[in-house]
Amino acid sequence: MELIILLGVPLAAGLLLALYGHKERAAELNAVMSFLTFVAAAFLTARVIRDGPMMVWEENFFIDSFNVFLVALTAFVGFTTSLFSRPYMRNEHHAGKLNPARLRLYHSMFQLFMFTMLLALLTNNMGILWVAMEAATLTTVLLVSLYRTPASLEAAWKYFILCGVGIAQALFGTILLYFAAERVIGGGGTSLLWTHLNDVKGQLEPTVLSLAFVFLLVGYGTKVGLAPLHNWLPDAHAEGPTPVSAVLSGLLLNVALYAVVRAKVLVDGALQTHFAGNLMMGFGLFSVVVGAFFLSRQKDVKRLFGYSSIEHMGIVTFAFGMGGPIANFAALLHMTVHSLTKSAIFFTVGHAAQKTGTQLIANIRGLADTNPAIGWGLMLGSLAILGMPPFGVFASEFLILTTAMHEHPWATPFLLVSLGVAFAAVFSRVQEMVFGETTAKRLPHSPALIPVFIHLGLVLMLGLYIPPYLADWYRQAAALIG
Amino acid sequence: MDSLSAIAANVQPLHFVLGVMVAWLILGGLGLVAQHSLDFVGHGLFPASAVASLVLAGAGLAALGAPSQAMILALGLPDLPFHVRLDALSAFFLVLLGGASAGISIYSAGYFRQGEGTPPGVHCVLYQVFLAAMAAVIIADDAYMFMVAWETMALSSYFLVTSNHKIPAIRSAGFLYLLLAHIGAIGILLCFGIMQGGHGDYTFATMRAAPLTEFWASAAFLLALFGFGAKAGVLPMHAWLPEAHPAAPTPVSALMSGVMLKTAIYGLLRVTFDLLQIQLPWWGVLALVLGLMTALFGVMFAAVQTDMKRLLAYSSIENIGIILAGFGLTLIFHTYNAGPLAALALAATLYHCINHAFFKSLLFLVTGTVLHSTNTRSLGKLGGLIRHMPWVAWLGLIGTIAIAGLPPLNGFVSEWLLLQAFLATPGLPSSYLSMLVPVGAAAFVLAAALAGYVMVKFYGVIFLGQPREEKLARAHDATWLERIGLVWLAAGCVVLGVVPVFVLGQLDHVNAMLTGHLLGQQVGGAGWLFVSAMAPERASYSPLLFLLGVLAALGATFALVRKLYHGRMRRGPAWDCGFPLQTARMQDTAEGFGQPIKQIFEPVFRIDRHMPSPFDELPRYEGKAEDKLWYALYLPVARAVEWISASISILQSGRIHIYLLYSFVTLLVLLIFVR
Amino acid sequence: MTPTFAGQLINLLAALLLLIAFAMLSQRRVLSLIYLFAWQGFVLVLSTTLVAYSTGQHHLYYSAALTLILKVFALPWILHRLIIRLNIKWDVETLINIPTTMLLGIVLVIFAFNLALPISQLASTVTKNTLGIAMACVLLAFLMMITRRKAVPQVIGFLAIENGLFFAATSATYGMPMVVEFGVALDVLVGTFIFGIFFFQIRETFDSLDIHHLEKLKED
Amino acid sequence: MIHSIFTQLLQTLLIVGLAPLLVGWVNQCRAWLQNKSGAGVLQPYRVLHKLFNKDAVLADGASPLFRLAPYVQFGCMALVGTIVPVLATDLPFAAAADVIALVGLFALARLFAALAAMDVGTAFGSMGARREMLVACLAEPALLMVFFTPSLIAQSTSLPTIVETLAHREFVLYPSLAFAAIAFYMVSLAENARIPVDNPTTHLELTMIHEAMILEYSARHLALIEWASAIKLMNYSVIGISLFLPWGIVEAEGWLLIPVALAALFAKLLAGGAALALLETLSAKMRIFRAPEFLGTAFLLAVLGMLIRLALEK
Repeated sequence: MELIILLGVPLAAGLLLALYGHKERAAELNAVMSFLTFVAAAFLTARVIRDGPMMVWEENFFIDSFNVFLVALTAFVGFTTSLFSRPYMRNEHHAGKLNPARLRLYHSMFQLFMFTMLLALLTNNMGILWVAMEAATLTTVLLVSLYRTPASLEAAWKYFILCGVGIAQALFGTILLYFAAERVIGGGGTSLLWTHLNDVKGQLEPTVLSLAFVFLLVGYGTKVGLAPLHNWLPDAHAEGPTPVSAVLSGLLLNVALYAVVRAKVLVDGALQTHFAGNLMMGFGLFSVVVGAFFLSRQKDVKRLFGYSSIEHMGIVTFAFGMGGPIANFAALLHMTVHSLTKSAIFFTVGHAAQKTGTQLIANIRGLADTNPAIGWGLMLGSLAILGMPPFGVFASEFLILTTAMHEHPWATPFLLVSLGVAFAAVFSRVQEMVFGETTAKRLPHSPALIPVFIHLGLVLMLGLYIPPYLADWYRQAAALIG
Repeated sequence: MDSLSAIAANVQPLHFVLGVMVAWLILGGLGLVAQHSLDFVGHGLFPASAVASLVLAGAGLAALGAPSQAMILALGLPDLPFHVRLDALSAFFLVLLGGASAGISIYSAGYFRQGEGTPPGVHCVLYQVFLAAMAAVIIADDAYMFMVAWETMALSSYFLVTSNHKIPAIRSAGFLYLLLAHIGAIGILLCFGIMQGGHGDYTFATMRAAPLTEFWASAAFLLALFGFGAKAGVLPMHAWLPEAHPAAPTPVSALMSGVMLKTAIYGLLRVTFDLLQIQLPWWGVLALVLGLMTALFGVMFAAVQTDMKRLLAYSSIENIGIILAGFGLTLIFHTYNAGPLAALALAATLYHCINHAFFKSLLFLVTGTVLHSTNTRSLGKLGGLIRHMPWVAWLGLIGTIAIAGLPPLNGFVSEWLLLQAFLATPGLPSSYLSMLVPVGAAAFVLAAALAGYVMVKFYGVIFLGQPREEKLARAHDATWLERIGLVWLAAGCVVLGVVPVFVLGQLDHVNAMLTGHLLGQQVGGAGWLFVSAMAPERASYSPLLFLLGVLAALGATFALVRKLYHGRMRRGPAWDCGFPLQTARMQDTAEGFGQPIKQIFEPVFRIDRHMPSPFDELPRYEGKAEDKLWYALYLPVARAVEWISASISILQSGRIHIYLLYSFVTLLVLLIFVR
Repeated sequence: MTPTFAGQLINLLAALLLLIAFAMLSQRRVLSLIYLFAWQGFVLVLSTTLVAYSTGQHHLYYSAALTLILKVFALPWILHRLIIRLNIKWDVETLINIPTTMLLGIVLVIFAFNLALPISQLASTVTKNTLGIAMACVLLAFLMMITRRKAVPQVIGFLAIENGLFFAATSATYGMPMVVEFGVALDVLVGTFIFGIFFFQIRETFDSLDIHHLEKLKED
Repeated sequence: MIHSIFTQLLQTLLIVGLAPLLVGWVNQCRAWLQNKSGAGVLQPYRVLHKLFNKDAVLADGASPLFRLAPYVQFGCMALVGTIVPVLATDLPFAAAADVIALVGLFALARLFAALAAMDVGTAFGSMGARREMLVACLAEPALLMVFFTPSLIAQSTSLPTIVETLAHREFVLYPSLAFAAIAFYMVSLAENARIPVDNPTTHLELTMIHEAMILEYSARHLALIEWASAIKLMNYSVIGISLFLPWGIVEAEGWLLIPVALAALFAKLLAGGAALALLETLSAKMRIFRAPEFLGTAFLLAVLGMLIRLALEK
């Protein structure tokens, strides 16, 4: 039941807004719809917490503790983002950057994007998962190119081509998976169902699975933004509207990584080696290093945080690669707090950019003076994302680093250097943006910063106190991933 | 204080400690509520916080003797709630924190003015969080809580440092500070990562139990030395210290220099002696050498400073170096199973910690008052203030004598004990050490002597002589609240200096815990009046008799002179060898004081001189002494990062074909890798 | 065992597919590139129906039909219209000259075959050896995307990859589950539309479809 | 007990009282060596008396610290006089301070002298203070290193113990002590503002060190300072004696031996004073920036002595 609402609402909203997205109250409608989705997700979550994993519609949908928390997260961030985007897009409209048609496109695509995200998370079918990911790419491509400026066109084009090709490789991986599966399960619809694959993963053909995993990793890894497949990410984050950057960083990357992890579970089961883990650790570590060093050259604030997303996805991938209860727990926690924090940062950055009329770091100064809320939101958010306690990001990085030190000490020097460089790069810029003499101006529509502080509040809580049910939830998921 | 400790003894001191922390946080919250009412914040919250500090010190005193108590809080990670534990070591540092912060808080009550950077309420909340975080660091009993408290401490102090963020210099100072603090914290984190059991249990209890090979133990120690050294300002991670201390509001500088640096020492002791099961001699040698280098470096740079707060900051580096040297000595003795000597060295180390907490805070607060009444930190614009601000001047004199390590005040006691420990090293089995360590003693003594030079410069240029500017005549003395704080700290210096036997008696609990040996009779052997190293006939020193002796001799002379002769006296212009026209500008300046040191220890500095040419209209000589390490270490690292990121940015060439090629090549490589 | 007649036919078609892939790689004119793409689709349809017939997998008929509509008529038609509307006269420019590209292609084919060999040993289907060819097609199309400088050929390369994948799906595994097939088809269709939109936007923004206009966003 | 208290008082009075005499003796010897008749050994007493009788003139700017300083210096020096074993080793007060504390005591006096010199704020005063502190902060480590050698021998830093070890255990030749002795001699020259580091009788302000500090003082304050420096010289002499030629100092209860000890003390002091005068006559004052090298040499010698002690005399 919840499932119908959960998937139906965004789809319906997408179609509805495709017609009325330019109307005066469209933004509110958008927010309301997102809220409904969030409520449905909450109920679903409650149900799963109450009576464990569930299958729906002849096993086509499978909800376990792993994806349900991502569903809740996605719905939640989607909701807060819709809240944020209401005044933001109005300001953009006011500034003449958007005409009604674009606004319509934006609203409907936003909802469809949410739909694809949720579908990708909820489906039990690796094929549908692929379809949903591809659809997500298509919707976001339109969102990224929303402004139709040369830069945004270029960003969207690169995004489209790179992710399209990547996703195609993922399809090949899926085909190989099916190829291996049907020899065990037999053809027909059921042999791409993850649950079935999971049951028989022991018997799946190792060589095929390892090949399949390579394709899946390269494919979905492109969307996760793992170096050296990351090139689309900073452009797309910098050139799209800020709410889109927020959901890209906060949700899309998570979902793509979710797909990779689902595949890893099967491959580990089939190979009985640490092959997949090693690959992910390698990619993760490389992404951390690359992301960190790119950070220290940024002039555009949204680009800056785009690269920071690459770095953090690298950390999460590395953690999943290490495996084991603690590392997986930490990785899931990091996914959560990263998407919360990063979206909050993008909210503040968006308003800061609007207020100063530029995305260039050099021209954004003294936010703490004119708009303390934005300034301190940005400051605290950045400190949180840099792994400063008592925020949740620190909790996960604490677990990841200590575990790494204990199990893969060779990796820690890279992590130490990268985290140091990242800190220097980001904080030196944020400090200058928040402090000092100001350059900001007034805006017609006052910014919506409640989401920012809700997110940061949650992140703060996760740093000091993780509610028991959430913890169990993480533990089950971690155990599930193995 | 005794009555307090008596009360605290009945209930669990740990409860008091937690209560004080909560109280601090509440006070901070109140400050946030009434942000701009200076009166409420100043005369309400800060004194209350000072009282809380006293309670904390009392609880610490009570807990020193008592057996250790532990608790588990309902916060933290699911599998890892916050563990807190109060044993002798933590108790000692709590006493240090409480004692010093009491004076600083009451001083701050009178210090913070309207319209200086952030509003007083915000100051208040950050200040109280800073205090609470330091207390949390000291009582934390698991790695997670320790790290959270540690970084919170760094963060709150960072915001305090940058409270006047309109000034770019202050911003960059704060950035450098937080950066080094964060990198150091990661080092500590990795150290804990080595020591943890590997199954998600980060309590110190399991770390104590975890057996480590020599290699991993050494790795953990080195990481700890790096991490905690970065916080304490040990060479070569000292660069932030002389920048951040002057930038911060004065009470904050006092708190950072007096107390926060000691939390790093606490962590080092905790990890090395408590958490690690084995210790190796070379660790001690390393710490000793580093410490002595740091001490000499600090004092030499202090000698050439012209900004009074920078001077004190460098002197803090020197004292940290001395403390680290004592730590290394302790480690050496401990690893050679010279228990009693280890206890002696450790006692000296801890003693110097608490001494430094008191006299350095005192001196920083003195500079604070001077700063407020003259609006200048530059020694070149001060002078003769003893006439306009006698309270500050005379209390400052006490601090000066104490930090110069002169009897009968506290600075001398710890240095005396440390020297005794140095003298005992020839007993060591390793012939190299037994010969080299006494030479180290020479370096230590040189540092101490130079400290005397520095302090004469500091005190003389600020308070003595003729005022170098007109406006100094309008300088006003400290407010009554500030006076209370100064008097408290000065009294601390005197008491710590005069009754060392009692202090050492308290320190013995820590000795017993860390080295397993008591000083006991070694120091108290000759009765409460005499403190003695190892044995009374070996060496003994009685500050009280000493003080009485000086006073008696002084009084007797005075009386006799007055009795036998007369007390007639008249005033006249200064003679100065009949030199006719003398202005205040003819006095020796701070640069003048620095010059001989620059000349003698030339190789240490990186001096860029600006020589006047014979044809200059306004010929001026300028010689700036800079930190070689900054150019030899920090800038190269920065350049390296710059270079790497520049060369890595080829990855993002903007050409889609290249991007596709990456993806293609990655795929092929992986496929080959799979085959 | 020697494959059945149908199997041999399918292998023949597979070879044809590979040939077309090479042809596309070497093709200089954009229009004929589109025709080749249509032909590739057509061969795909043939092979699919053949597989469906020889193995009695009925849902493969649907996907064959789908392919026929989509890849033989719809997409080429759309692309053709685009070319006309944007009146693109130019020939395809490559980054690396054609012979080198061909050599690389051959290397890729060998690599793909070797890669597919152990897998095709496992395959129980009549068409087991085609997996290598499918993989080769994918890689060749990929290579084409890398080497072409204009937007349209890149898109065609992208669609060619899709073809290779589809061939792999049908030949190696008798087709994916129907729902997946539909999903994939839908995505391809939408994707092509979006590509179309993009062509116009890029065209009107940079009045050219040359990709080197799209190299502004980078680290300097 | 009575004995110890008696000796304590006796030696204190002796040192405080005879200090000017020693200075007088040194000056007299120097005069003789320079073929002058000299003012007689009692001249310092006359000077002191005259100064005490004068009216004090205080510079306008002078703060209370300025007036306090002379008493502190005098007090410290007198206190040192009660600690060093001169006649007998059982001094009740000696336990209050060991050699390290002695150095501290000297430093305390010096600190006040320097601060007082800066107090009036004249060019020469602050210059003198700076130079004094410079010399001191280089001399102090050397002095402590000197003290360490006998301390290592006696396994103790308290002077009575050292004296007992050196004078009343079986007689041993310590080459390390020779180094220490030379170093000590150089240091005490520097500390007491004698040639070649400083010239107590100079009248050129620019070359002054100690004299420059006390230019502003007059009358009883000046007298106290002069006296204090005299006691300082005395103290250094007796410390040197008790460290390097301790023979004759009484160990325990021995009324009869006190006169012997007295005689020995006088003999040593006369000889030492004469030697000092001779050296001052023969050598010339060096430039201020040669002083660091001079003291560095002393420091080196002291460390060498200690190393020799550690290496050879095990």
